[in-house]
Amino acid sequence: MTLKLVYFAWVRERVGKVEEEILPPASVATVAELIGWLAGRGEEYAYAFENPKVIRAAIDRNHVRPDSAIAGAKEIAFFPPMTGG
Amino acid sequence: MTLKLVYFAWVRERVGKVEEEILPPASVATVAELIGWLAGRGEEYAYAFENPKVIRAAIDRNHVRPDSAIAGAKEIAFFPPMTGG
Amino acid sequence: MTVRLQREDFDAAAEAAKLTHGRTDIGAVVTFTGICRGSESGDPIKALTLEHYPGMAEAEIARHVDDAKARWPLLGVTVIHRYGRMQPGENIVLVVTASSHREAAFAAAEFLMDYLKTRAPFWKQVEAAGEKSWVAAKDTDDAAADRWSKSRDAAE
Amino acid sequence: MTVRLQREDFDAAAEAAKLTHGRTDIGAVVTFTGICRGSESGDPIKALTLEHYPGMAEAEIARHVDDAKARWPLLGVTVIHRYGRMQPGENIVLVVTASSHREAAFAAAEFLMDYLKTRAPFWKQVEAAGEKSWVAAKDTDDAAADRWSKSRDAAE
Repeated sequence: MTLKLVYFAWVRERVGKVEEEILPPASVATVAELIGWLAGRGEEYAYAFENPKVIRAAIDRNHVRPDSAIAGAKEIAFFPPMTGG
Repeated sequence: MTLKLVYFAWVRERVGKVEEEILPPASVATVAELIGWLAGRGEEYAYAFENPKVIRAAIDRNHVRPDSAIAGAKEIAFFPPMTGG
Repeated sequence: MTVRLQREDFDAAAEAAKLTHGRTDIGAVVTFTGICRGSESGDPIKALTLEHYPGMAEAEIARHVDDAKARWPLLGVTVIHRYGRMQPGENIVLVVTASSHREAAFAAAEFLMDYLKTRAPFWKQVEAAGEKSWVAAKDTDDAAADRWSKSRDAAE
Repeated sequence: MTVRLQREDFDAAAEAAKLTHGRTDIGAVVTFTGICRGSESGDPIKALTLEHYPGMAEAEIARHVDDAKARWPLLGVTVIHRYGRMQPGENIVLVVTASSHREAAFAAAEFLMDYLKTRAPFWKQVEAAGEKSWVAAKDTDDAAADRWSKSRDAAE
């Protein structure tokens, strides 16, 4: 099943895309595993996800942790720690 | 030496005066003693100062405690606990 | 620093604008507006009359603004307290604090409001159902004001 | 409750007036205005660009306003967060809280600002000396936001 990924701030700049549709292998079950899989997709992804600790994620617009399951997700967002206000 | 007394809120209403000049006896040395002396000056004073615990005082526009000396004071104010804001 | 006691209403937005006008070092502005409510302890009220100690009130507030400026890195403070008769819905008091960051602006505004509620020489009288009565001081306000002296002691 | 994300500037006074208009149950209004400063960590900046996650930002803020309303007896809350490019001196964010008493209004405004600084999906990019860089999250902001979950745990 395809999954929509969206990127913000420097994650977006490093990946070089605002969003994309992907089809991860069935073995990728969690957010952390998805990050690991994405990092192997090329130089720009390796750069964007070089330090998974500073990557925040949201599944269908809710903050999630690295060990959250991605099953059933329609949209997953990756971004740096928030700096609003 | 005469001393100016000023009253606020219900202390003013009970005493029935906004301010007055008094000449307390030399034996009256502290704010608490002045309150005690005032309470003996008549019904309205007895009523105003019936509960010294809820009376606040200021000497020359600075908050003071009951045991503060009144020597050198020009203006002493008596009032209930403040309810501004 | 602006400290004013007045009968007239104030314009909170205009006062805040005066603090920030032409500056780019201010990152946070907090305004607190205290308003006359239509009921006091559940009973409807017709009006509030604020009495104050002229001369002392202004000096005391200014001293506390200085105290706030010594505690927090403030870039501007305005305190306006009205006196006289006010009806429900009318403004009573305004505190505006400006700083580079929000922590100082929030803390100073709360500190000044806690002070104004408990130590500034003002007294509120309520008119309700034809009767006038003086508002009693609240223990919760005293406790709120006390927390600042505690934190100061702890810091010393 | 009003939650708005917009490019345009906002009018803090008009937003506060909307909350209080025609009511006499509100005794305290706190407004917090966050402003773009002319320097960041000591270096002069030319402009700030705020990126956000459309759809998520509005829903997340609304959820936190609901949370604030569950914690404190609020009579009105307005949150407006701008996005896009802003120059020093321009408004970034507005939080207005209204309550019968000051404690709730102050606490809720601080809670919402701590949240907006750390958990709302916004990212600040700074333009300085021709270079653009993303603002790093501050540990102090995280600590400020964390205190609310601690106090909640303690209350449970």
